[in-house]
Amino acid sequence: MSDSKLLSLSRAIARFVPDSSQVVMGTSLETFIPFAAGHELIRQRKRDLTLIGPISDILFDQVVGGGCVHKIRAAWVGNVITGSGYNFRRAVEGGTIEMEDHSNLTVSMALRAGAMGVPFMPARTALGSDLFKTNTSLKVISCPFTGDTLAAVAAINPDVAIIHVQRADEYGNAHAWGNLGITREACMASRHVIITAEEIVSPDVITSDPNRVITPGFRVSAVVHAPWGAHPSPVPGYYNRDHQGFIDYRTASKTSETFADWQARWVDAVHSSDDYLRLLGEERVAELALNHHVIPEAVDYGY
Amino acid sequence: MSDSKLLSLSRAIARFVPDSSQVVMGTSLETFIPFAAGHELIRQRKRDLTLIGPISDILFDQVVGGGCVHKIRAAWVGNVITGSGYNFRRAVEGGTIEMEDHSNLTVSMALRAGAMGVPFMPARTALGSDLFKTNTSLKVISCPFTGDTLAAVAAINPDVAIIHVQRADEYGNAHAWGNLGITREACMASRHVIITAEEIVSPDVITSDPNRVITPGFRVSAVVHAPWGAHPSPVPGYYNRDHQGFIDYRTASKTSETFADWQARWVDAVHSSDDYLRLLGEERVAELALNHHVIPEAVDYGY
Amino acid sequence: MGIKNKGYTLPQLMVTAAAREIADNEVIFVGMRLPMLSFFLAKSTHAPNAVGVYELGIVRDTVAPEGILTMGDLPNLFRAQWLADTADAMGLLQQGFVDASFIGGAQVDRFGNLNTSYIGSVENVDTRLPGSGGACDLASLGKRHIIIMAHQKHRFVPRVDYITSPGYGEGPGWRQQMGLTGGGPSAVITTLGVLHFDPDTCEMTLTSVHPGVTVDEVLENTGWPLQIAAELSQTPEPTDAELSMLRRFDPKGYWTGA
Amino acid sequence: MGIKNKGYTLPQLMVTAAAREIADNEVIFVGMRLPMLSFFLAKSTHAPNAVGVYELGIVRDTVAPEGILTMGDLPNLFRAQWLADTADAMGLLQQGFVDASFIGGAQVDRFGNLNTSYIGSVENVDTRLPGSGGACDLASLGKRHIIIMAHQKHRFVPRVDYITSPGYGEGPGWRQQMGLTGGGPSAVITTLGVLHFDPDTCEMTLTSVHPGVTVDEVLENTGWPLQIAAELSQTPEPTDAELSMLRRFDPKGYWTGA
Repeated sequence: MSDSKLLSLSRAIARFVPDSSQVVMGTSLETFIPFAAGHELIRQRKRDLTLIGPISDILFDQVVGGGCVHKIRAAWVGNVITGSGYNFRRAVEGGTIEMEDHSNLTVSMALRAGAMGVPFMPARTALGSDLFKTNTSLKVISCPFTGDTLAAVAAINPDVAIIHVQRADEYGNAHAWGNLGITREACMASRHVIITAEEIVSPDVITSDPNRVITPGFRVSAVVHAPWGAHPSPVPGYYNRDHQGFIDYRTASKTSETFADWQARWVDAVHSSDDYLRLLGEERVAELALNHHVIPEAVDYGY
Repeated sequence: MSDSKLLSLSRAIARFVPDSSQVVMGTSLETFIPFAAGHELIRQRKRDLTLIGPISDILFDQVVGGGCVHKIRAAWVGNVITGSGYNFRRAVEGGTIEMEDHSNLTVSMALRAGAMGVPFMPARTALGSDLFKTNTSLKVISCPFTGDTLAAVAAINPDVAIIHVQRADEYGNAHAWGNLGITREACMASRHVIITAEEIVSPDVITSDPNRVITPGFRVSAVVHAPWGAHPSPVPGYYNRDHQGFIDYRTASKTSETFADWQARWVDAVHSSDDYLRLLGEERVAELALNHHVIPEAVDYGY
Repeated sequence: MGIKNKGYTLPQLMVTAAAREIADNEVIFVGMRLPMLSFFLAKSTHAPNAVGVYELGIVRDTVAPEGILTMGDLPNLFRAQWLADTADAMGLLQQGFVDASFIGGAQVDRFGNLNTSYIGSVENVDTRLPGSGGACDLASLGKRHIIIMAHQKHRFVPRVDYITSPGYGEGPGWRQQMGLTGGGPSAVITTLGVLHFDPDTCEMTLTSVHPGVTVDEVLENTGWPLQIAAELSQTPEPTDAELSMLRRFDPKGYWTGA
Repeated sequence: MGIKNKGYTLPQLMVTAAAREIADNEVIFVGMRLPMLSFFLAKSTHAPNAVGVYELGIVRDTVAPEGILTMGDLPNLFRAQWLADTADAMGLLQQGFVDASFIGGAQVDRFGNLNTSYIGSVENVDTRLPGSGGACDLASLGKRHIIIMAHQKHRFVPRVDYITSPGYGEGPGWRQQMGLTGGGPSAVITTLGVLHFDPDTCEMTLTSVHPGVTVDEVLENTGWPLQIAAELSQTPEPTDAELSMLRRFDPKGYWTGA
């Protein structure tokens, strides 16, 4: 067995996300968003990052607000239940970040191309749209067999994928259950993978169910114990979505000044998941607990 | 909830596999091979089938021996632990079947293209090989972004996928665990999907673990209860591989005459899984049982 | 807007009108916000066998057991039919297995092109909007899609500033010419009425106005000379049964409150 | 063949020689038959941190707990590190994460091209062999691959009848010209000796002969004038420890029996 990859959040981010990295995160769309890791990017004052993802919800807006971002390659940046991401708007309107406009399908195909080790993937989407104007990773091609007009999507191989999961062992083998979005291809396509996990478990727990593993451990660079690391987004089996967190963030991010206050309180003053939970308060944490349970029918992986 | 899709094996094959169908099966390579369904193709004297798959083990050899096959689009046809498939050899050497030579990667990409609704997928494999001579589904192309030389693999959309799994509900929702080979893309790419299952379970069992479902039930045309339906190949959680079955088949298939005897005994005389199990004998069935068990650590899909 | 004191809200009327665009047994690619409620309403009334596909990798043929605000809320994963990858959902869409979907927008034009990306120009951005998400894919690949949006003159423009989600482009034949294999917008549900697309000209055409809304009001809020259907009707009001369903799906009135 | 009564079989010698081609920490794409045993042997001796990738969708960093005959035998799924799709395994390969793999063959030529498809010609087939399986992918995409096969004149031919799995094609520069981004065969383990490829000429070169085998015997069984390394050695014999490991992995001697 190899050496342990267990690191603190700050060490994992310091080591595997240097300035100017291409970072893919928020790969399961509304679920499993790695907010704790995203906040660490802000705390460490990362600069010139390229953020890659499908819809991102408010995570990308926060990292933009933290001044860490040079470019975004994504399909959507905003606040799913309230609309605009205000830091993102200010940054694009002010010309301080570059944008590569994707759709959910093109960003998935870009990462699938990366995951499969090919320089592009074909799709039938976005033809006739202006995505071709603001995304040089898209080109119109003809099918060599049928002559059909297709969109070619150039591969993306991020420097690092940051993925939140339910549980992982210290060697990088991680279980995720729920909707998976573009997580599988993001892990496969990235040079490094940082796993943040609700729980660190023994390898026996992971090998008891190898179909739930999202990417093989040898491709993972760091494993971080990050309970509540996806709050306010939901994690199947652990906690529900905290809608109020998203609604409050909308108000907090309306101006640069109010965002600075938000960042001081919810990011810069937080140094551990205990800090974060204290800030959240017991009552709010309790409200997010699961009240209905479904435990899967057993299966057997024996011989 | 829609109508039940539960059919007997003979009705499912009669209805969804007409002569001249393009059939993908054996999609998990050495595991889950749908032998019971393949034997039904032979019993019903199907003609002019095109068989599609990765390595097929001895299943394709049997269906070729049964006189059902016009063309094969596959990476490998033989007997994994003994070598040649003799019916296949005789048929190709005698010029009675057409061959489209794939690699495991190209057949996966052909079905992934089908599954994604695009007419081709790019790969870096097989360049310089003679697969291009015996497979018109392959062309050399240049990447529109990098100029790299690539293999383009034309999409395959089979008429029907025949997939063996551990358990399914009557609406076509099926759980499979273990290695999955090219099963997911085969189901997604095919017009019809026939599921043969060790057990038919209530929908509640399936929805207790939606990550184990291999394709959504609305894409499935028929569900068949087929206990021991993959014997002599193994099914995780149900039975081990019966090596002797493969070794015996090697001997039995050496000549057309001995194969005819084999077919009479193991296919034509069998009309149910009970018949098949009687033929196998209790002792042999008992030897294939699992003696070591691994039950996965629980997860929760609640809210 | 003329529907005050009628016992329902404007969003409830719009959700109900959108739900009526779904037929039974259809496969629906379910988008966020009002479209999600429309799908739930259709499933619970006239389309019990409709199947919902969600871009984050969910297929389910039942309604979530509790009111939800995003498609990723855990009740929407609970006893789903399939939890998988975004690419799996998109594969169903791109293969042509999706009958209909719903898309919102900030700008729409007479040919149903939608903009949710840039107001102004790309070089000189007045307002940056969130972007496509899956909308461009739905507009490109579904058999048809239904647009839901506010009916205001600055939103209903002769030509959108940026095509995020292609409609009929510049008119008949454009989609085929671009390589889009089918589909296109079929209806627009607005805050003032319902519009459909003329099969010959591909132009948006007013087919019903909401209770209390006049045709002039619609024309004033549309940035081009709008076509009016010969048989113009009034948008049917939500029934009590529909309203009580909607209150179950949106118990706090987050989406459909007054 | 000269190794009778030495306390080991020829397959055991070959498997041991092949195992020595694996270094610790390498990612190995494990093929069927002897290659599987070579991987298990390497993992249990000098390469404990090697990771095995299997084309049917398995990654595991431990040896199966029981002797197996195919990579799909249930003990090889038991407590695997990852059970996934063939495309996932192939993605690792095509991205360049696989260090080495093993391939068998029916015909090989001086540049390491392998034929496992057609003897004779495609138009006029003498013998149809099973085909590529994953072999073409391994030969195309791995950083290097090791060939294991019987050393007979009708198998070691000047030019294979059909290239199933590309070696160095027609010599230096050919792989780059075809678009293959790296890799190529690094060694051939035969029933008579071990051969490596000359980095300049890409030609197969005899580097060791098995105990009791003469160089003349190798030359007689090779269909072209074979290059001989300046420092020709004898293939090291399996140690007792290696043999006892092998008996654990192949308890009935199915692959490595006399």
